[in-house]
Amino acid sequence: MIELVHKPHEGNLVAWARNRPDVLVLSGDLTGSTEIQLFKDTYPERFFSMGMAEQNMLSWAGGLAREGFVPFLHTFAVFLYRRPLDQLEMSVCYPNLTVRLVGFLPGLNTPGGVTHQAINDIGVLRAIPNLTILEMGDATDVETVLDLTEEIPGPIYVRMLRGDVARLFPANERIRLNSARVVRDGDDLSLVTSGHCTSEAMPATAALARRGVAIRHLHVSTLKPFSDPLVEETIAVSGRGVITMENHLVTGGLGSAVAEMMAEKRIGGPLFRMGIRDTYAQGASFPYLLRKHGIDAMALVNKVETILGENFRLTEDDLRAEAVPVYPPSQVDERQGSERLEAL
Amino acid sequence: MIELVHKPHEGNLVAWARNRPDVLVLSGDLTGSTEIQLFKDTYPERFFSMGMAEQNMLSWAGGLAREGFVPFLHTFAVFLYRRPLDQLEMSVCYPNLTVRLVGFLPGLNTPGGVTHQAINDIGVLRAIPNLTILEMGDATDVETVLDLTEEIPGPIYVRMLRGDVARLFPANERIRLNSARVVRDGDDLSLVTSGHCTSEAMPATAALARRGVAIRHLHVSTLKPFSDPLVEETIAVSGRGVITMENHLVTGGLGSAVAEMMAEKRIGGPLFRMGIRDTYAQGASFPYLLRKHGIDAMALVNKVETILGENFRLTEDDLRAEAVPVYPPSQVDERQGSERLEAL
Amino acid sequence: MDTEGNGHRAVTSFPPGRSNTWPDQARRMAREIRRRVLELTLGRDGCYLSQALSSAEILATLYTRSARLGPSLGPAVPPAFSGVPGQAGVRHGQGAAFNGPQGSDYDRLLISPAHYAVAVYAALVSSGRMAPEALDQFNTDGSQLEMIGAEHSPGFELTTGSFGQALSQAGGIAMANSLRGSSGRVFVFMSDGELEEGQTWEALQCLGHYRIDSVVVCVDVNGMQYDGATSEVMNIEPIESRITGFGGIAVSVDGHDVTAIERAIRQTPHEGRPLVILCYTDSARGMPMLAARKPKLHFVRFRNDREREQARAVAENWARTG
Amino acid sequence: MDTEGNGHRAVTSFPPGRSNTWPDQARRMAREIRRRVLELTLGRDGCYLSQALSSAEILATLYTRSARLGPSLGPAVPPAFSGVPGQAGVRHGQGAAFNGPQGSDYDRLLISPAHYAVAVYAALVSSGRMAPEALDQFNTDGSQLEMIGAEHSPGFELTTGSFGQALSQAGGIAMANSLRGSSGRVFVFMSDGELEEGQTWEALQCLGHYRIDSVVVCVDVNGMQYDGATSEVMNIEPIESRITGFGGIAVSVDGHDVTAIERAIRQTPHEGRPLVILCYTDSARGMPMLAARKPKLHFVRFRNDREREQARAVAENWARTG
Ligand SMILES: Cc1ncc(C[n+]2csc(CCOP(=O)(O)OP(=O)(O)O)c2C)c(N)n1
Ligand SMILES: Cc1ncc(C[n+]2csc(CCOP(=O)(O)OP(=O)(O)O)c2C)c(N)n1
Ligand SMILES: [Mg+2]
Ligand SMILES: [Mg+2]
Repeated sequence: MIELVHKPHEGNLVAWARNRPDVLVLSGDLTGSTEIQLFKDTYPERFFSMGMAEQNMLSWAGGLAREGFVPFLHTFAVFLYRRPLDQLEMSVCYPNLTVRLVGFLPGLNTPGGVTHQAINDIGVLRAIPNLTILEMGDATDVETVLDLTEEIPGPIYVRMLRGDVARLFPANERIRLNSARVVRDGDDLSLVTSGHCTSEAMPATAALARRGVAIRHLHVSTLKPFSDPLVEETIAVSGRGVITMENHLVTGGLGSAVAEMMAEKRIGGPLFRMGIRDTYAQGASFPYLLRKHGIDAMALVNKVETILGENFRLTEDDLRAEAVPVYPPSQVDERQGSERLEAL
Repeated sequence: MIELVHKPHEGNLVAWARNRPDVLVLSGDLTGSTEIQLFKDTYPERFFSMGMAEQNMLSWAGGLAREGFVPFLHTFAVFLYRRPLDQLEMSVCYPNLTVRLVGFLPGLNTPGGVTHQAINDIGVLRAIPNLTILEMGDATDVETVLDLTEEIPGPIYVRMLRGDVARLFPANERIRLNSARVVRDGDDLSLVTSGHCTSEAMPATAALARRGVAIRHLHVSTLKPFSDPLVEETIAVSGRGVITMENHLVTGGLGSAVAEMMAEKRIGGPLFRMGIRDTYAQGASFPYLLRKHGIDAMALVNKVETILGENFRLTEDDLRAEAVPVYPPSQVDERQGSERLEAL
Repeated sequence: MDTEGNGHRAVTSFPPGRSNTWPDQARRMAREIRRRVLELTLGRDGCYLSQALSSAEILATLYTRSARLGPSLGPAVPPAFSGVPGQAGVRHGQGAAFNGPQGSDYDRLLISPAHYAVAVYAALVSSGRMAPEALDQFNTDGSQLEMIGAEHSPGFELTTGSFGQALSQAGGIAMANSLRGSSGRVFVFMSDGELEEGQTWEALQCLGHYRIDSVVVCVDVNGMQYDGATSEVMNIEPIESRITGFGGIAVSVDGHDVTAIERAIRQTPHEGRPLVILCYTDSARGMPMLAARKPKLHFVRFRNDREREQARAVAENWARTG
Repeated sequence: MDTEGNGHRAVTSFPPGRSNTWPDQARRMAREIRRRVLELTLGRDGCYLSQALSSAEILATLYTRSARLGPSLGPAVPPAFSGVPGQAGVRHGQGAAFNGPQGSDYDRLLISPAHYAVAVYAALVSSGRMAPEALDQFNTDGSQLEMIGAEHSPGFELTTGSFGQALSQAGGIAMANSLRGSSGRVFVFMSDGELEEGQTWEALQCLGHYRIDSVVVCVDVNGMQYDGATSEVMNIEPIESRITGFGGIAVSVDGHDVTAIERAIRQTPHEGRPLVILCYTDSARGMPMLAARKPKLHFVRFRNDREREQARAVAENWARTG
């Protein structure tokens, strides 16, 4: 039974910032939706409301960072890289300032529709020099990422998770820069996942293992830099191929990063990229969209079947039986069903 | 002796728009620097000054396009994708509108320094659904691209050249969507170049040919979509490897597109990506920056030498002797030396 | 200008025998908007209710009287989402069909703050442009009635969930109208939080520069945004002088007074300038039980059975007096 | 506030025996700025000359009197460009060294429109912060004296060639100052074209919201931008009421009158609000031969020998009266 951690970022940020007086939080008028209300209540003098004016927020943060403060910007991911890209590049990334961008609602994981879906953030941001890109996949990632930021003087983008977050990895095995985690070993295929797709993939690989398919599965949390020897090695010994799976377009993100490594090192392959296939999406519940865009557990099973030319006759029930019981079943609808509204 | 065409876009646009009354031009306060003064003078009623307010310009263009007009936005490339990325995505690309973005000063080709260098435009824009990305490499590309746009109902980004532009390809062999041009044939190595790098590579491949190195060289002008069978075939028969060379970061642009194709198709390789290596640049003359960042003719020679483990003892003079004499020697300094100021 | 208002309105949803002066119709419509959104708030355990409470009269005035809109061209019950623009056969702006045909005889109505969608859907129902049962689709998987509306959503024409982009697009549409010699006006409904976005001012500046007076903006100045009161989160006052400085004509009205809104739109001279009606509103209007929660009313969920009962009583009362 | 001005100024470049009242110094500095940029315009066959002509007194007033700047910490002749921030040992904002040390006793001077760089470099020379021969590097490969200044360029601290971003950054710096209890002011030099960018208004709105009065903006209102007159390209007037509406205090002055600029900065009450000095200027000031080309003066190249001779005569005259 896997632990479910309630709002790991919220409390962690407050505890971590306690003895770090230079840490400031800037809010883009989404305080309640980005888990910084507690920070605001605890350190009101270090919390700054920037309203709905993201260009100004980004450049302003650059000014604060030039003076030695460490601003943590909290808003939805789309409002950190789309609205203020020029400011992010020229006021923050070019000068290589210690600014932390905490972006919520990764990929299709939002009730908000196309304007709120950060489906190309990694692609856009991997093309920006000086920026480090981290993506959270579980509660341990979230709880330990703030410590990791201290190793990185330049700007960092954190693709953040909120609400109840499953713990997939031991609480004491902290996230490390440019270091993937081994989720499962095997030599038939290699699988590299990031963010939510890691938990999506776990029941699929488990069910496939029962059918005799041994998959080496890595969870990647650093999208830039992307030079982890473990990833390279995993790709190199990839058996029948390498699958990448991400809550993002197939272009520009994890899949492209792996492709670059494969092509330059001439290792492994062929590559099968799972993700959103170069399209915008509608607004709907996360599970619905994951299924529609082919990045849920069953889609992974189908992909493996196609690659291997087999049919394992796995059903949704088989997958559910394997599923790390992240959510108490009774709560599944409550949490993810589109019937239950959440404020954004 | 290769023809040098003076401002091919300027006159072409005016001629092409004559019988297309729906074609409008929007200027981001850089009329003189983006070759639309003649359009303004010729069709004042179809020219709109949008001042220095790029966000508004992008969304405004979306409104015009919804009503059936075909706005051609002219400004520097950075001001089409960095300042107004959210507007480009939500007001133009999501609705798949017939808006044409004509972006000047590609890559390092600007006297303007880091804020004017569009070194990551292709990387950012390849992650945007519905958008077609074209890059101009010579005068024929420039002269025929407007016709090509008519085949594409959705939004198009054109990485444009200005001023005196060399004609590398016959004037009657027009640019085609998703179709590379064969510049040279050979089976020792494959080389794929785009934009200015094509003319940069030509003397290098010619000089190397004299040393017995046969390079298959493609000029690519469509960066998205990227599924040209000719490119695939060229990669597949790549001898000792595939080199990509672009006036852009190595991440996200041509090099990444080729990597994705290689990894997914498991063809060719290894891949050697020449381009700006994940860094911002200073302001200086184009030749100086090309040399500094290793994307000029000599850098290509050096790369080939490294791949083949040979030293061909080629000098700058050897390359100059091969050089398509694009610029009358006397004018070289005039045109590109940083001593001669140009307005931006 | 057609000062007699909209001859094409479908008002058949109003019981016969009731007063059919337009202000009465509009007030009934406002009540129905509130009721339907309140019912959804109860049924779905949370909704953008306060936005309906603050904007009901603005939307009702626009739909009933001020905007010349023809009869809906959309189906009474919208079909499932069919794809994003660019996919086979899918065109941009399909939600506009519910606002009727486009052309020189008609105005346009563009919704900017996309989280007001539920209020817009309710307005479509209460103006007979959509069947009441369509609201059952609201925010369900595969429906076009998304929680944050986009251009396929009924009553929408633009994709404006990233705020502050509609006014510029309206400018492009208005400019196109004038290039084509079309006389229709372009109404833009905005929220006050959107006034914080720099793009809003770029747009107004450009409308003023081109002397475009066919754009009429109605702002729901409910004085709040996600985090609380705009005055606390990021002050936007004095809005009137900001707008005047940027080339618009601003009029402040009681945003719950349909005749005041209508009059401001119809009577304010604004030749050569865009007209901006600042509708000052109360985000708990009609539901005093919510007043204590102001200005934190961005998303309303009732907290306990007592609240839910109270709310249900309000809805029933509105239904009776509807 | 130190109403006596800047005790740290290096004015040694001015010949002894001349009047040393600050206005006279400032006027001499303005003349020298014009002359040096004119000489570069002749030497390089083109330059951002009109910007020097319009802004000379503004920069001279800031450097001579209004901004408390310590002696330059930069070398008289800047070394070659050493790398972009993030590369080994390269830090952000290195060009600020030429404006002296930072800290509570000092003000900051931030340049926003980066194409004014040549005027800034000339101001550094004429205030003894940089050697005259440093200008030979201007816009040569490998030099920090880039045509469009960036944060490594002498006198610069921010990378602002994409316009409209400096004021927000100044806000962050000023907020940091106040968090640290530092009393230094933050001067921001802007161009009028930058007033068209939405971000400028987001920044002012935020400064007003946080009642930050340590930011003082001087705008060179030369009435023109790249394409021509702002009134034609994209109108920005009435600037004063735009600024007031967004929470600033605006004062309009003759931008060629050093005492008027200085007085406006020193005497205008602006408690709790950023102060914006609108310096109305003439982009051909001092060179009537250019007046006929207004408002198309964004980049000046002399057209023929006659013009070049005339210009040379102007430069020589300025050198004599320097
Ligand atoms: C550009 C942008 N930034 C942030 C958001 C997130 N957001 C959604 S609603 C909202 C509050 C906006 O204010 P307003 O529309 O006045 O809210 P209300 O009156 O409904 O509370 C914000 C910040 C957004 N949709 N778009
Ligand atoms: C965001 C942005 N858009 C466009 C440009 C290109 N540009 C450079 S100078 C200029 C004119 C700006 O007006 P202003 O600074 O007042 O010009 P001047 O008075 O010097 O003519 C423009 C549009 C830019 N540098 N930044
Ligand atoms: Mg509001
Ligand atoms: Mg100007």
